[in-house]
Amino acid sequence: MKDVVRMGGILGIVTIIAAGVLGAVANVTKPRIEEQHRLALERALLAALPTADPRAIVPVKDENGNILYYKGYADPDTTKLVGYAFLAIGKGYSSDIQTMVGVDTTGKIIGIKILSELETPGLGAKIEEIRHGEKRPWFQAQFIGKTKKDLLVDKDGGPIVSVTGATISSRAVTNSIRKGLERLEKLIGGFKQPAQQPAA
Amino acid sequence: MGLSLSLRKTFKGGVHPPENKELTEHKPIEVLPPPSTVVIPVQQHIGAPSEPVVKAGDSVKIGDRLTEPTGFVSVPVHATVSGTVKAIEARPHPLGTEVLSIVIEADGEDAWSDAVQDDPNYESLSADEMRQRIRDAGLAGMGGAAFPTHVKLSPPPNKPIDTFILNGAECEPYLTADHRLMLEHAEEIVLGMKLILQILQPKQAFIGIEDNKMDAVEVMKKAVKQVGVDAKVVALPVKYPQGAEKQLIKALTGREVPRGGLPMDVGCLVQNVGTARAIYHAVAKRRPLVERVVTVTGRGVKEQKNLLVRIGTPFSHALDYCGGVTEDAVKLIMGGPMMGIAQFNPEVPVIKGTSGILVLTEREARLREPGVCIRCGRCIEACPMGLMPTVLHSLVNNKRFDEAKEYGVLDCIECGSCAFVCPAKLPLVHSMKWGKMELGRRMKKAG
Amino acid sequence: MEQRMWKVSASPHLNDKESISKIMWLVAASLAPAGIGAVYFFGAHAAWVIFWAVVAAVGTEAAIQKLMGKPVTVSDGSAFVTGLLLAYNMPAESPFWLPIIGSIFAIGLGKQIFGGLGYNPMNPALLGRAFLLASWPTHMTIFKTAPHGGTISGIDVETGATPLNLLKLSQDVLRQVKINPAEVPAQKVAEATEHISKLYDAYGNLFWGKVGGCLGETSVFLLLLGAAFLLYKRYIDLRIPVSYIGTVALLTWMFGGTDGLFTGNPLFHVLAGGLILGAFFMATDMVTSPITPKGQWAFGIGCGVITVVIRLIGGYPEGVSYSILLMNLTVPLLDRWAKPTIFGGAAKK
Amino acid sequence: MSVVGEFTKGIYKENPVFKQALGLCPTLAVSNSVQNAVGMGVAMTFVLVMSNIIVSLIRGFVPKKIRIPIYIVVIATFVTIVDLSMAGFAPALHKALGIFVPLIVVNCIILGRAEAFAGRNTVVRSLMDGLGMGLGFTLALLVLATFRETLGNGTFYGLPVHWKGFEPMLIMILPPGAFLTIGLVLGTMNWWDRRRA
Repeated sequence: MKDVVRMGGILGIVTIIAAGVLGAVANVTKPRIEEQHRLALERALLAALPTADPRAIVPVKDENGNILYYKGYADPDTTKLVGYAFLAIGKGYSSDIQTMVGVDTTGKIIGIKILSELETPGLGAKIEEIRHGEKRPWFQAQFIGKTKKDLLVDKDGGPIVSVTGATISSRAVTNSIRKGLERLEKLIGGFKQPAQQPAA
Repeated sequence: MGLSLSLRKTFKGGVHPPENKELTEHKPIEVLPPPSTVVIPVQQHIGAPSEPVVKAGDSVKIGDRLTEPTGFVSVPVHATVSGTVKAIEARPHPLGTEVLSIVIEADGEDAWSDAVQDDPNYESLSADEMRQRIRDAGLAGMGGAAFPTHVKLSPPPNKPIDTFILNGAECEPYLTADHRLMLEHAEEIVLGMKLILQILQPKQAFIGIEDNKMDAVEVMKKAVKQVGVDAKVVALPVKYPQGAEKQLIKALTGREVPRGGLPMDVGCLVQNVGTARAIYHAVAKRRPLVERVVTVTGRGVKEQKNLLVRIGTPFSHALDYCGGVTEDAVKLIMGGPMMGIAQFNPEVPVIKGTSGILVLTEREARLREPGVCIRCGRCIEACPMGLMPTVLHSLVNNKRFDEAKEYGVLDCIECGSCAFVCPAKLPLVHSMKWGKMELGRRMKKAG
Repeated sequence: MEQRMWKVSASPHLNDKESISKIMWLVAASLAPAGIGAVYFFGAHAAWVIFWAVVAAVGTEAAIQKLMGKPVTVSDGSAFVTGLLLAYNMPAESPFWLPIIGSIFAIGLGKQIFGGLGYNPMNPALLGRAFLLASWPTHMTIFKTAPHGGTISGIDVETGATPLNLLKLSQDVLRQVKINPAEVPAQKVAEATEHISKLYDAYGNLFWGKVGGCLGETSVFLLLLGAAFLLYKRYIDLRIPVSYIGTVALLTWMFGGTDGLFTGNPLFHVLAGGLILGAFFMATDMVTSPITPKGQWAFGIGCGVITVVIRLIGGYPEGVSYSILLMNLTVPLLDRWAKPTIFGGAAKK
Repeated sequence: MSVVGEFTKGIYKENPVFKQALGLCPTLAVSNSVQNAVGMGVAMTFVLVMSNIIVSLIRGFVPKKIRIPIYIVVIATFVTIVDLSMAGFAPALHKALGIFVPLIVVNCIILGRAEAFAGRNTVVRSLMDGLGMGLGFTLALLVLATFRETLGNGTFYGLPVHWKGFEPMLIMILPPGAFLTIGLVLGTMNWWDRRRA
């Protein structure tokens, strides 16, 4: 019995020390980690809304505080709305693929950035492949300028060229973006008609 | 033909080696003049060796008893020429190693012992008296296994024999000794069979002959009618090993001898045609087993013949009589090509179980280096015992004897079908023999 | 009698004329019609793929055996057959290095590393194919060459797909319509329906070989010609092919349709893809299939089940190679399970 | 064995991956690129050295019966430190290594060295052992990753190293490629050792 108490005590002491150390480390790294997350999000938002002022991208939240989408303005005073950004999540082959997508006020995609994916290297992961000599991932670049009706992969009869051997990943990205766009459209009550075709 | 063949009773597995019987099947049995010296091993049967009762210098006549059996499962040997006992010493034996043998120098008179006399009243002898005469004649199965005949004819009372089978299948390729014997001595064979039936009193009797010997089937049918024996002559499809006891019983009666059992476990008893004739000689003429028909054949012999040979005659003597061997002869075998035993020394003597002397040329023997198993499964299809030879082969060669036993290595009848069909030319039978030997040794050790 | 060295060996002293090399070369010969057909259908490029695969297979075997100080046994024909089968499992327009690397892998890591002929647990040619498929999926799954003599109304090559691939895509569309009609454009549905009906009418193309696909798998007729020869020579028997093809037919009939049970097209599934090639020439590979008759039945059924699962549920349109490879691994177990009954039944106590 | 010997043994003679066949799971998982290999190697070495030191320090008063839980607590502490620091200071690497950083906890190399070495040796020796083993692990990862990344992706440390027309051998950066590579490397090493012996 005495033995058990002694051993328990030692174990307790070791655990307490470990907990203390970890607490200290967490204290130091927590702001850094949050900063990293924030930076990643910011980078994604900037990529999604390239025409917006970095300081003027504001989240739109629902009553529970969940972010629904972002509004991007061209000036720090948030008067000139250039577009919206939203996070699209699609079920890929081996992970949830999170994509930050930006559209202009007419619903045309103006920027896209995949935030996280854990697809098969060499196959599904090619949705982030940057071809030699290019700056942006070729798969994602296809989406620029597309509207809702174009968001179908080639296998489903659409214009988006899927990654060879990775239809599932390609489809996941494409469909999640289309659905996100539809949701956004509902939330904001419809996009503006494109300028070239004035409303009837 | 195809339909009738498939409807006929047979056993599972088996192979169709080239028969090569045409070399000798039309050659009548010739009497081989006795050699100047015969070598008679004291053990030519399965069981305890017999003990010499003569000594060097004794003079003997044909049929004089040379040894006394040392137990129930043991038979004596007899002089096969008249002459003088020159030596009693170890001599090469066709089953390998050296065995104590009685060497007799022939005096050329070829005189028979006085004890060899016809007995006109032999049919009234009791079963026991017949068995005694059979034993005194030194009879051991002449099909090859050489099990003492009187033992086989004494089934225990709890294992009644209801079926007797006379084995004239002669499924070994090349060999025609039994075939010729049936053609030329059908009556004596059937008379011998009659005696066996008298001893055993079975309910039914068959004579099984492969249908490549239809002439023998006819002759035997006639002889059966003439002698007045209640036996059915059955022509069996040609398939090796049709003549193996268990396969023959299966083909004729549909019964399967249980694993590790004997034919008497299913009420059957099988005897070779040569043995039947020798039984007739032993009982009716009190004539011991001193000679037998041997097929001297193979393309390595200049003239293939069927010979009546005295026991103890060196192989070389018989071969010389057949014109010697050819230049390209590479293999000398006692018995048939499937189960026979390769000989190193042509001076070994003919023994009671010698059904053939086979000399193969290089082309016939097709000697090839063994390759590796490609798991083609042909051996499994060929095995008449339902074993997996290639599995046993690797188990034995990895010394996993207990597993080999589980996989049935002890059930192997060493018929050679597996090794015959093996495209890799693996020495499968050799492995089986090794496995059986090793397991036997272990069992002995364990007591 | 003169002194002579008699050769002594264990019985039997006769043996069959069959030998490993005879078997292997005749298997190669039985594959010849399909090879000639491939050259006819796909042109000279197919001949080059076959040539490079065979040369690399034989060369690798010889080189490894030489390096390991073992006797060189390429003349037994087994490496030749491996090269041939690998080539038959590749698109006709493969670049020359693809069959070479595939053969090197097949022989080196599929066969010699295990000890050479007789010791490889899996079919080396299929292992080579699996390796290539994992390494260069684009090269292994894109079929650009239209077979000489026509295709299934042009649709299979126009889209660069094999009939099975096309079927899978079209059926995917039809299934998706059922789940979520709004997501699929009507024109797409019409196209899928048309493709399926065209495919199901194309038995003639599938049988004679006028379809896209791996170079050796397209002509059922030519493959059966070779298979008939092997059956006649008794180098293969019907247990594995019958149970394999039968299982595929049954399961695709039951589950292969989009309108519920028993609406599939079993004949299409049997004729399309590599099933005939696989069932007669690769699943029957002696070294890697069971040796026991009962085991062979089970092996064929297992191959069939896995093939259908891959074709209907899995990510690939075709499942023959993987099903055979997977079943290869079960062979020791199957053989242990399927021990034949020993003559005389249970051991006497 | 000399103190230096304690260090060098981990590099080849007692290489944790190739000779002791420990920690194969992370080895197979993260050796698909050189960058991952270096990151994992550094993280592992840090945890190994620190846990070896601590285990060696406290070996005097740790009761035998509860040594394993205590080792685990020690190891887990350092792994969490690494995980948090990496997330804070090297987010890209943290993302790439994914689940394998937290899984260092159950990496048998660390527990194995704590149990087999640090628990019965002095602090200095344990430190050297941890360094050697960590270096050995890193080297093993590097060897595998070099093969896999160059063949499977045509790059080395993310930089393209291939001729024109080279088509990467995808299988090499997929899990089967890891098994193939480690098998071939092990085979070559055994062959080499046998030849020298």
